[in-house]
Amino acid sequence: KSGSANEDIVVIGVTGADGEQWNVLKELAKEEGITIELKEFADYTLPNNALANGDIDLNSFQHIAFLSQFAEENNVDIVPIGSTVIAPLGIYSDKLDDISGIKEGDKIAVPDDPSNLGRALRLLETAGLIKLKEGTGLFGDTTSIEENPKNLEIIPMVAQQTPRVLQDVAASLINNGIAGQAGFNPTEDPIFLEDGDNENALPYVNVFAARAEDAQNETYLKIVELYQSEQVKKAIEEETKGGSILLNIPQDQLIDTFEQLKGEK
Amino acid sequence: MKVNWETFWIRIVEATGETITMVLGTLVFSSIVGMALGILLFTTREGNILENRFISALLNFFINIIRPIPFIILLFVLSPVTREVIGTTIGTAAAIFPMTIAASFVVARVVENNLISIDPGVIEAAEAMGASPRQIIFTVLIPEALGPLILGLTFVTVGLIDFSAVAGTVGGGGLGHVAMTHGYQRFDSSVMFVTVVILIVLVQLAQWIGNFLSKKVMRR
Amino acid sequence: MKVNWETFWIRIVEATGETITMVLGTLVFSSIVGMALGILLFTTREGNILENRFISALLNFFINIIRPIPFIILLFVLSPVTREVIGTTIGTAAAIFPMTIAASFVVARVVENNLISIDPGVIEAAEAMGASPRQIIFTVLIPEALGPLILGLTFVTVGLIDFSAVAGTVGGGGLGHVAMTHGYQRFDSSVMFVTVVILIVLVQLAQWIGNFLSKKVMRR
Amino acid sequence: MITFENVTKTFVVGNKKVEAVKKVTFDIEEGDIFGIIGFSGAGKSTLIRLVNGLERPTEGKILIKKTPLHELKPKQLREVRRKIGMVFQNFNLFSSRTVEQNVEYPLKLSKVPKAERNAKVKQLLQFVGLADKAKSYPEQLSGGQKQRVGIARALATDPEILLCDEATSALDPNTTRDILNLLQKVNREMGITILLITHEMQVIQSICNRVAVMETGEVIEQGEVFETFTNPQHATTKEFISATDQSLPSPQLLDVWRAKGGTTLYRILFKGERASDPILSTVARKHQIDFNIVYGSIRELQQQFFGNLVVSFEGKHDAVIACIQELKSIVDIVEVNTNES
Amino acid sequence: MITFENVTKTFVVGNKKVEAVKKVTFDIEEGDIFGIIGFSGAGKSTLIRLVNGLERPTEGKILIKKTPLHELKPKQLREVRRKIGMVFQNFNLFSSRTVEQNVEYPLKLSKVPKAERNAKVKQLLQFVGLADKAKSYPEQLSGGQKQRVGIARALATDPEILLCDEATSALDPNTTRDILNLLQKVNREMGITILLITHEMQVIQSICNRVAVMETGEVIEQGEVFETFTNPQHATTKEFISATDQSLPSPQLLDVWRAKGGTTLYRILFKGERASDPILSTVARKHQIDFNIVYGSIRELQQQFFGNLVVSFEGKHDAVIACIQELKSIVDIVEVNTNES
Ligand SMILES: Nc1ncnc2c1ncn2[C@@H]1O[C@H](COP(=O)(O)OP(=O)(O)OP(=O)(O)O)[C@@H](O)[C@H]1O
Ligand SMILES: Nc1ncnc2c1ncn2[C@@H]1O[C@H](COP(=O)(O)OP(=O)(O)OP(=O)(O)O)[C@@H](O)[C@H]1O
Ligand SMILES: [Mg+2]
Ligand SMILES: [Mg+2]
Repeated sequence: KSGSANEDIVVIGVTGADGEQWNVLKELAKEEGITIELKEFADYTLPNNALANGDIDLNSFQHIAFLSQFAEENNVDIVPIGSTVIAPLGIYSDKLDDISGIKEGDKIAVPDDPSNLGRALRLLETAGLIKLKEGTGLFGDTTSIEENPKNLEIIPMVAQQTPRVLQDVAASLINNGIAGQAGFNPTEDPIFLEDGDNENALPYVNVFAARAEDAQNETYLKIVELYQSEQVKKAIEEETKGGSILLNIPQDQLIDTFEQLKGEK
Repeated sequence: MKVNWETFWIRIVEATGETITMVLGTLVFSSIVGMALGILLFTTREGNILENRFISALLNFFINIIRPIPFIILLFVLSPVTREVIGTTIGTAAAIFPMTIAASFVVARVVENNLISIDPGVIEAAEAMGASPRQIIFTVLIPEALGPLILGLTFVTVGLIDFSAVAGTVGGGGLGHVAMTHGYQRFDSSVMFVTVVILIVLVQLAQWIGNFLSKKVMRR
Repeated sequence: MKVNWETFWIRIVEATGETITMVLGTLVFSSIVGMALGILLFTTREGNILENRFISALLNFFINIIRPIPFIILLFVLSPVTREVIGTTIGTAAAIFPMTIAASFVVARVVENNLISIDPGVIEAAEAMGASPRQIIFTVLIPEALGPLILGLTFVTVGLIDFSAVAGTVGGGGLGHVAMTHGYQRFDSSVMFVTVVILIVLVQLAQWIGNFLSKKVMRR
Repeated sequence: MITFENVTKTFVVGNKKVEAVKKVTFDIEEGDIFGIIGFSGAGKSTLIRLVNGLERPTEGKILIKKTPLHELKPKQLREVRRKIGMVFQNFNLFSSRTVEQNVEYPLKLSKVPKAERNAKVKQLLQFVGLADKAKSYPEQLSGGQKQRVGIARALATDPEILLCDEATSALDPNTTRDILNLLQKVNREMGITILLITHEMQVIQSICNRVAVMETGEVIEQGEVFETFTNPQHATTKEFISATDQSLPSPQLLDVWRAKGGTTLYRILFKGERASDPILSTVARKHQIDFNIVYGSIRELQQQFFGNLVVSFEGKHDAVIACIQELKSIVDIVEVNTNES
Repeated sequence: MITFENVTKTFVVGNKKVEAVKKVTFDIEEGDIFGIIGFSGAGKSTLIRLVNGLERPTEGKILIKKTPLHELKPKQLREVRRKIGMVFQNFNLFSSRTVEQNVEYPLKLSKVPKAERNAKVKQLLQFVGLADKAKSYPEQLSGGQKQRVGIARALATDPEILLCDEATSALDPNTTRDILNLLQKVNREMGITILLITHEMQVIQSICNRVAVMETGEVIEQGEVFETFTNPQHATTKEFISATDQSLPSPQLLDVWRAKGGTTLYRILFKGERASDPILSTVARKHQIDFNIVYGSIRELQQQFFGNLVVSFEGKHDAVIACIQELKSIVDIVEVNTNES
């Protein structure tokens, strides 16, 4: 029932972790005569494969960095067609008020999915806690650490687990979207926050992705447009308590960043 | 942020249906395949009716190759085959295929384990009457071990209900998946609670049926 | 994005150690708890030595409450208890606790399933000699079912190796976790391959030991 | 020692009821070797299993040393059971234990020290002729060997009561004789009360002092063995006795007898003191006739003689009539109908 | 029909070897009822299990209708087995099947139509006296009932060869007699060859035409039943025969005899035609002495008479001596040593 030829029904692969905004979007699309069907995944690889294979029409769960890497590694022709949100990564703690309070040998929980792990290590580097090896790309892992002066124990785990283990660690790196869902105040609670407006943050902008041949599909672009509506924005803000910020970045810029990242290792 | 129960209960009903579909589908297929494998495992054992060192070693090896592979990796590895067989790699039907593969090996071990306890004397009696291996399998091994086998399959079914949560990851949906994504990942304990309660009810039901049938068969 | 094998092999060695620790730790504790529960399940059945409808129904219900809960949710639900018992909820030791809880119930069923096949005559013989329920359990039930029990525990062990992958995602580490994060999620088939091969070797080893011991005990 | 008071045991099979034991009342005295005999399915095994509580009576009660079984607490019941040895009809050996470990098992339950256990096991295995099978497992034994392990195991703890359910059914006559002698010995020397089930009248005949005959759940006859054998009341009892003694030749043989022109046959019953008097020969000689023993036997029963002989008389017709007349006044003598036996 | 050629079967228990069957050579002819007797553990069950290939010989070969078993393909072996019925020593009933389903099982294997199966099962159950237990499961049966189901099952397909491993050991004499009569009937009417194991000489005596005696794996004696009974060569055979006939009174009884002042006892063996002649009485009368039959029996064996009697003579010393002298020339007569028996 899915497929690019079908104008009326659009199957979008999402992660169930995303919330209300999709219901709002569905309603909006209906008014435009578009039926959105959601396919929920709990995994980051399958939705791209499913898209490439035509099992779904669009997906929306990843940032440009991840998408570029996937496209590169798996040699599939998937491109970003519209931006959604960005959720800065924050360092949270229930013991410390300041990042400087981190001591020798402390435990730090970080997300274990490749893009967020690389990003988390970057943030720790920015915070001056560790130093990464020369040439570590967007997807570093714990073996990319060059210097760890405080001998921090960096423990990767499922992204949603990091807020849950705060009691057992000195600090957790939590994606603001998740933090909002977990009941934190993403604007005030982090003791250290990624700079969302920075040019460096562009790779971490989440996108709608489509097969390359569908890049200009009007129905799909309509959905991208609808996503930028006030109602959706409100739903996202409510869901993540402002942790995720809706961004409207032109498709050209997305593609540029995407192509550029594809070249990186 | 939390789900809106006014509309979400539909999703729960759907998910319950998906779970039941996945579990029953997988149960049916994996029982057949697993039974066959388990019987082969047992009958090719040393001193048994189809004694065959080679097949026995091969099966043992093969079964233990599949079982330890994390399910999601297995799913990934199998995806070309799944697409070939089912036509797609997402959705409930597509989840049943890899689940069946994985569950078959579990069933195989459970079946083997239960057949081992059959009194060798009755197998011998059937042999003495000129029963062929095929006849021994269907008229002796399965009926004689039926009670424990039903309990074993019930055990697997309960495991499958748990398992279906992982399979949900591939778009199969199901209660486990809802519990994970809408509950765990979105920090919504109401969803977690409701889905888990439904899961528990399903499992109790499955166990009750299993116990009932096995008791009937075993007369104790 | 691919790993650098020059340094990564250390992580693999570590992960292997973590997996073995988790599996063995869980195996030891869950065997003890599961054995006790399984024996209780069996002995409180109708017509059995400790026949007790109430305990039997309660146990059956309780065991089937825990099993269907997706492990990651169980982990979450148990986390306050884990913190109380282990002191933390992350790391290999902390993974063993919820794994033990989950695995115990699996072991309990496996044990029950194997005890059911014991010839009631020998239990009766022990009763006639004035053996107490405790004596019957330790001198009849366990020894008489030992062969199949060992195979059953082997089955659980193999399952645990797979299981440890899930436990790894919450900070337990282990090969499964490495396979998932560094292999699967990063499209690095070399990591997937290496970790899966090690997992398979571990499983074959466990199965080999299990088969060997059970064959020795059963003399067939 | 063991008292059955109006005991009934009913099994339910589907929606049918099987009354395995029906209103049974009797006593077994201390020191008895009490035999129970009956056709297959008569309820013997069920009856014996009631004694140590493996089956609970549907009605009535069982007293052991005056204590009603059903009033015992589990712990007390175990105490009682430790003093009751049992040989099972289908052996029920522990398949996970070797022969010696099987025999050792009840001693372990009673916490007998290791050295003593070893000695006892060795002695018992020696006795039942399985010393060389000590390390074998049950599935490596022949049927009779399994049965002997069961016997050794039941005797291990020197019980006060011994229940034997067809303890010699799988054994050859030599081994049977040895086992029966042993039972008699433990009964005499240690005062062990024995309750044994058998379908062989010879077994009862050779060691029991009292016997009960069961039929379809009921005890149809019971009493002293000698009394019962020599003066059976019930048809079934007679059948059992005659089956042992094969008191009549087969119809085929009688045909042969007649074909060869043999004369009328008479069956003479002897019992007690009578058997040892030369009655037959004295009377025959007196009447100047010969007699030919065609069939029958004189046996020993409770250390008395007992038997029946089928004889033909040869001599003048009148003399034979007179001889038979005289014999009738001394012993039981009946004509054998050679047309139908 | 069945030929054993130098067959040896060795079991390995730990590091010990058990030679269950040792270099056995013999033939069973078509139509035989061939009995195997021997002490417990002699190797009887192992021997019979070699016939249908449940055990494979370590050495030597077994031929059935001239075809060596070991050369048969699995499918051919199954064909052969379908024509061989077997009653197991420990029954081996299918616990998942009712009594009637157990008996029906081999008929199903042979694809007999349902109606025919039902009729056959009904008839067999009727015969073994279990018509009312048709719907019962094995665990609801008594020992003897189980054995009867095993017999019915083995007979269901009207096999050409019937192997019976102690098929009547758990049965009462009446049922045993019925079963033995049935075996004899199927043997006569349908020409079924029967190989039966027993530890009861009576069983052999009543239906077998040939017998083999086993001891520690070897066949120590074999031949026609009448020959073997009347002229046993081997000590073990003699023991079996005497055990059946209890040819001597027990020492206790002899003590009683002596205490009462009984005179010397003589044991006289009769066989064949001899048994039906009034030898004893004729000779005694001639010498004017009386005799007293103290013990012993005259039985039927293969439709001939056969027996031994223990007698005492009473009369003048010289006459007794003369009488014994004369008897010696006609029958076997030996003095019974009353000091040790
Ligand atoms: N599977 C086996 N493994 C080892 N030894 C065995 C096995 N089966 C039989 N034996 C041994 O072989 C010998 C012969 O056994 P078999 O069962 O043939 O005796 P049997 O003559 O049938 O005795 P019974 O009258 O007691 O049934 C015995 O000593 C027995 O212990
Ligand atoms: N558990 C049971 N369930 C149903 N019926 C039973 C059960 N046990 C015994 N019976 C029935 O009760 C009757 C008596 O059985 P029992 O075993 O006491 O006979 P038995 O005298 O020992 O016979 P045998 O000499 O054949 O061993 C039989 O008809 C039998 O079928
Ligand atoms: Mg019985
Ligand atoms: Mg035998």
